[in-house]
Amino acid sequence: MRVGVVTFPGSLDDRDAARAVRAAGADAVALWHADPALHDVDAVVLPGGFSYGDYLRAGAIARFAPVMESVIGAAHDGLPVLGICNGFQVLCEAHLLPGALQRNAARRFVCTEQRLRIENAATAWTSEYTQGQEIVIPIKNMDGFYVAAERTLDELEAEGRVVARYLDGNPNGSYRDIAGVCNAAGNVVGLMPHPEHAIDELTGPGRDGLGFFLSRVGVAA
Amino acid sequence: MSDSSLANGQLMSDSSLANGQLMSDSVRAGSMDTVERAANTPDQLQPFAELGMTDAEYKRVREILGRRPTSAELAIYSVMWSEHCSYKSSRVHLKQFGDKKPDTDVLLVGMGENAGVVDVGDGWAVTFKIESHNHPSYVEPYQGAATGVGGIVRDILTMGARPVAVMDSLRFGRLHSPDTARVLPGVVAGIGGYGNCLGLPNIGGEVYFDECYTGNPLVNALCVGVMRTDGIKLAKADGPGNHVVLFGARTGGDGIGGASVLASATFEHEGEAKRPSVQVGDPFAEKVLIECCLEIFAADLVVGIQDLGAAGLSCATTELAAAGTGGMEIDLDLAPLRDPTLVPEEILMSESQERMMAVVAPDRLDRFLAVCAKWDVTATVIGTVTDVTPDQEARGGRLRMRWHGETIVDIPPRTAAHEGPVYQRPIERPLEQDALTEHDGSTLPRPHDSAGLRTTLLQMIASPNLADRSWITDQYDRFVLGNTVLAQPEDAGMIRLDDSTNRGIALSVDGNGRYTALDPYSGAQLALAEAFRNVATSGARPLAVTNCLNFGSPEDPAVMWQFSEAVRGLADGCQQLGIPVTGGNVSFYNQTGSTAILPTVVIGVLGVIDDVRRRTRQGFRTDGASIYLLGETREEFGGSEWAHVAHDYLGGRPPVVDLAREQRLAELLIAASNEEVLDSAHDLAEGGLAQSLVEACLRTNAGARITLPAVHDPFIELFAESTARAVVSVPRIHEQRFGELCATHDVAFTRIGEIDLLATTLDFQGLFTIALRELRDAWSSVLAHRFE
Amino acid sequence: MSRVVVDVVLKPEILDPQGQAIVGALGRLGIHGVRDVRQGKHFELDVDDSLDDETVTKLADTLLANPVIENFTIRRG
Amino acid sequence: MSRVVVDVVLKPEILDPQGQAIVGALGRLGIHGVRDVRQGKHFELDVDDSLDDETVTKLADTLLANPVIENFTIRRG
Ligand SMILES: Nc1ncnc2c1ncn2[C@@H]1O[C@H](COP(=O)(O)OP(=O)(O)O)[C@@H](O)[C@H]1O
Ligand SMILES: [Mg+2]
Repeated sequence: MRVGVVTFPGSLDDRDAARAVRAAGADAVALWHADPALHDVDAVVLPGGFSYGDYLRAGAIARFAPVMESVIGAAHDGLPVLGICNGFQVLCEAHLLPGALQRNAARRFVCTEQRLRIENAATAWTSEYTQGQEIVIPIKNMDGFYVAAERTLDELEAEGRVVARYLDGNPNGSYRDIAGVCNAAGNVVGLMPHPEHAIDELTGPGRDGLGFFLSRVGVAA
Repeated sequence: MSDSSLANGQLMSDSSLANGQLMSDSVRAGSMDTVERAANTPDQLQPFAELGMTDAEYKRVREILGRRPTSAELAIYSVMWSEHCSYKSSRVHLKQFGDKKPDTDVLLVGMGENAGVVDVGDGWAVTFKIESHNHPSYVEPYQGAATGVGGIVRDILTMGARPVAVMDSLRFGRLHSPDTARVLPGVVAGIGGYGNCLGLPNIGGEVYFDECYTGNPLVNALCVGVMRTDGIKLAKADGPGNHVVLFGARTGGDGIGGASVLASATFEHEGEAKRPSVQVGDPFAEKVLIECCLEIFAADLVVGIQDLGAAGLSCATTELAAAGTGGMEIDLDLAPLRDPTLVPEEILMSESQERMMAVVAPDRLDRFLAVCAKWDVTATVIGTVTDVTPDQEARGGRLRMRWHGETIVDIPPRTAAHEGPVYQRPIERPLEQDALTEHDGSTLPRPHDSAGLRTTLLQMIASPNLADRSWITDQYDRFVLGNTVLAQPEDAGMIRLDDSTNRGIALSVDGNGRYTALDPYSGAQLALAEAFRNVATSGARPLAVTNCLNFGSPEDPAVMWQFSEAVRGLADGCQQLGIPVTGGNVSFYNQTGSTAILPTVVIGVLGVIDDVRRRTRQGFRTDGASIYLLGETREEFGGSEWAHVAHDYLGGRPPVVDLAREQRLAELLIAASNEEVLDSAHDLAEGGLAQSLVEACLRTNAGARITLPAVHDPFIELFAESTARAVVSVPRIHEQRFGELCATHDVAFTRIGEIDLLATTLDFQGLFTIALRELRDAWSSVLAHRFE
Repeated sequence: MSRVVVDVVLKPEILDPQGQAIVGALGRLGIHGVRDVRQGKHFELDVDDSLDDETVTKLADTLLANPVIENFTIRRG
Repeated sequence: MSRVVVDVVLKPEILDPQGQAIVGALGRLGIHGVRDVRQGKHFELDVDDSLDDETVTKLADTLLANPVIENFTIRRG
């Protein structure tokens, strides 16, 4: 199992995402923003960070990177893609996922350990979890306020495309406490919190995040 | 939106453009001050005083050059000989750090380079440094603090290291003053905005509130970086024929207040050109600059490298040349500009952020430029390293700069970089000092019954200096890079260096301006002792020290007395503890009118731990574990938080420093971590035992039953600030071994209670009980209420 | 060379916490009479005269604004 | 009720990383002919007709813009 991790200029959690991929037993393959080649990966992670500084809108410029053309095409063909934080923002900007991520309601960066409920354990990235499972993983973002038109939100709910929801307080104001969503096929998942920072007791709140990466490895096995 | 409003807006934005229109190049070039012209016009008046130079300093420049300086040369000398760059008032004192340097083989690079480098074992080297950005953070809190982080990160990068974490030490006026409401949120957002965007975890710091910082906040930022011991880079321009490359952001007119004096004096400005008073940071540019530099280092493509900080190009060129062959030629026309109207003086003094200068051998240049291109970093060869004759060597080397084909700078760079003025400023212990220390506040009313103690405890934990910091620290990313083992609110921050060996480092920054005001000598040692203790509490062995000395005006003999005493105290303390000072920063002129801030010595201590998995954490975790107080408590309330909170009083003597005890306590904490006999450990500092117990409970939401020692009355036991103390919890099975360790290390230990994970209270038996929820409500909402 | 100004505002149905925060602060400042504030972005572009409207619109629509949540207006000077 | 628009832009001499990032992206988007971009803020205020210019200016100067680094323009609609 080869999982690509994209580095844009300004990506920050790319090394950590690669470490999590390896911790799950897969090979991490570095993908470079300017190189459209996907190097035969079986899945792609768009990591956290501030691509291009995120000055305009988070993810707005990264969306146009050469590698994204390939990612977008492959995602439409079913390639599993996980966007974490900035990656989620990029996926929304690229219209692979509905809605958008805005400045946090409190207008401050927020970094905390966040409780979540997995609302859909059937996506390409959540199959290791059980439906309704509660997990704690870090969240850290400036623009994590998930917004979409009411109609879109209703659709997402009806189709079970809300992948994870915040519990014990909403850290960024997201509509309907949404922490993550997926596309209709379930292969593209965007998640605001950072599962790659919860893969051991030493450097994170625990191992609750590993499931996202194991979900891919499980499929291959 | 209506059309009429559009037209209006159009008009106005156009006029604001006109604002920025500057005078044309040709006007300026026509009156360019060349070396030739300077030689022919010895009597031309120069605005050296406006640039902060004294008559004597100006005269010395003329002697060195054997003529008057050109205005570009004057620009260089004025910034290089400024207090900030030359340390002219502090140098004679700072020398002690070298003179009293303890015997140690951990120092790979000592003071004087951009940052000191410490050997932490397994082939790893660590570099760390703290630096102030106080005044800019007052003028524009967000950008001031942000560029403070940016600057210190570049210092660390320059050593060849990958920056791996930042910390911030902050001081503001009273929590409820309007000034604090303006400054604090911006400073915190700026530190977070820049550090988060660089992907550097923030692993600790401190925040204090005191009247004296109103109008003069302190923003001290620390960065730590890691490299292999063979990867250290130095700021020197060696190898005649090598290229001098400027890379990173373009040069704009940032931070050149001084230069405009020069420009207008020399060039008969029509209107004062608009130059920014505030530097704006671009963390994205710095992030790519970091990655670009690390790739350059990995491929071994530079001979020497220097960041551009204060004094920008003036500093980078003179220092690189001074440390190298001594010879350099620069063509200033080649420097990429953001603002094409800049004149040479301005280019030389510009403090534009996110720039670096490298010395690159000709056969590596293409690869160097290719790496820069990969990261979209602008890189330009602007000069060459040259050879010097023995004669030039004797005079301090030869740095020449050209502009529009004319020579505008021809100076011996060492005279600017290394041979600045040195002052022995007058020192005088102020008379008021006696009055300040005389009354220790022992007559201040104290709570004398249980209800009073309970109320005092709640009041203390909800006071600005002791309340929960998470409203601030939650704005900082502590997880990024995936190696943060400990971060706020733990006693020290801890970073794993290597996933395969689990070797790591720990850091703490501490300082207490009140203690230092009461006694600068021991105040500095108290700061050192606290940082040292915090590092040891985490289980790491303290290795080295960095410091940031924030004081009033060096021209005030009373301030100079505080300064000299503090430096002496710190140097003596480091000698006794056996940990060398590797570098630091002095910030003078922190005052509003003639009132100086409390002398604020901020100390950073770096420690090493061979296996981060055995780190000791702050919170109570194991049910039934015994809680011990280590060390001895005395009736010490001089400069205490209690006197401040309850009576707004400052007076008396600070707690007694006993570095031998600190050392024994540290050895005990390290040994106990090594043998993994501790459940938790938390040092005692401001607020005393009460504060540490509350924090240890709230960290993990664990209850505890405490029986206070009966040596003193409960008030003293709870709130005294005696040093060399810590609270630890020890699982029952390890108690015997723990006792042996205490005996071996000769540290007093008193069992004061046990953890009760099911209890929802902190119970001081026979005195009072407080629900954890009540503690949390009091402690955790203070900053959030103020700033939301 | 000419000036193009693009203003980007959130669609009315999208919550604007920044605008709300300003409304909240007004009371504290003692300023009354402001009913609502919406915060958007303002771009000033210096463009070659030859840059056509279509390109400017594409630029605004794909890069400067996110049409999922934002509207924009263009003014040429 | 009337509409007041306040545009806040960085002073021309102040570095604008946001605008620079956009300029950098344009090439990749295949859009040429944009020389420079400056990014600012755009506020739309709904105010009582009675709100005078002085108050609006105070509001812009203290709350909407940071006069240390920004200029602003006010338009009443
Ligand atoms: N400005 C800050 N930035 C980051 N961490 C901070 C800051 N201020 C305080 N902290 C963290 O909050 C905790 C409590 O601070 P403090 O009471 O000063 O600790 P101590 O007394 O142990 O030095 C520590 O972990 C410290 O590192
Ligand atoms: Mg402290």
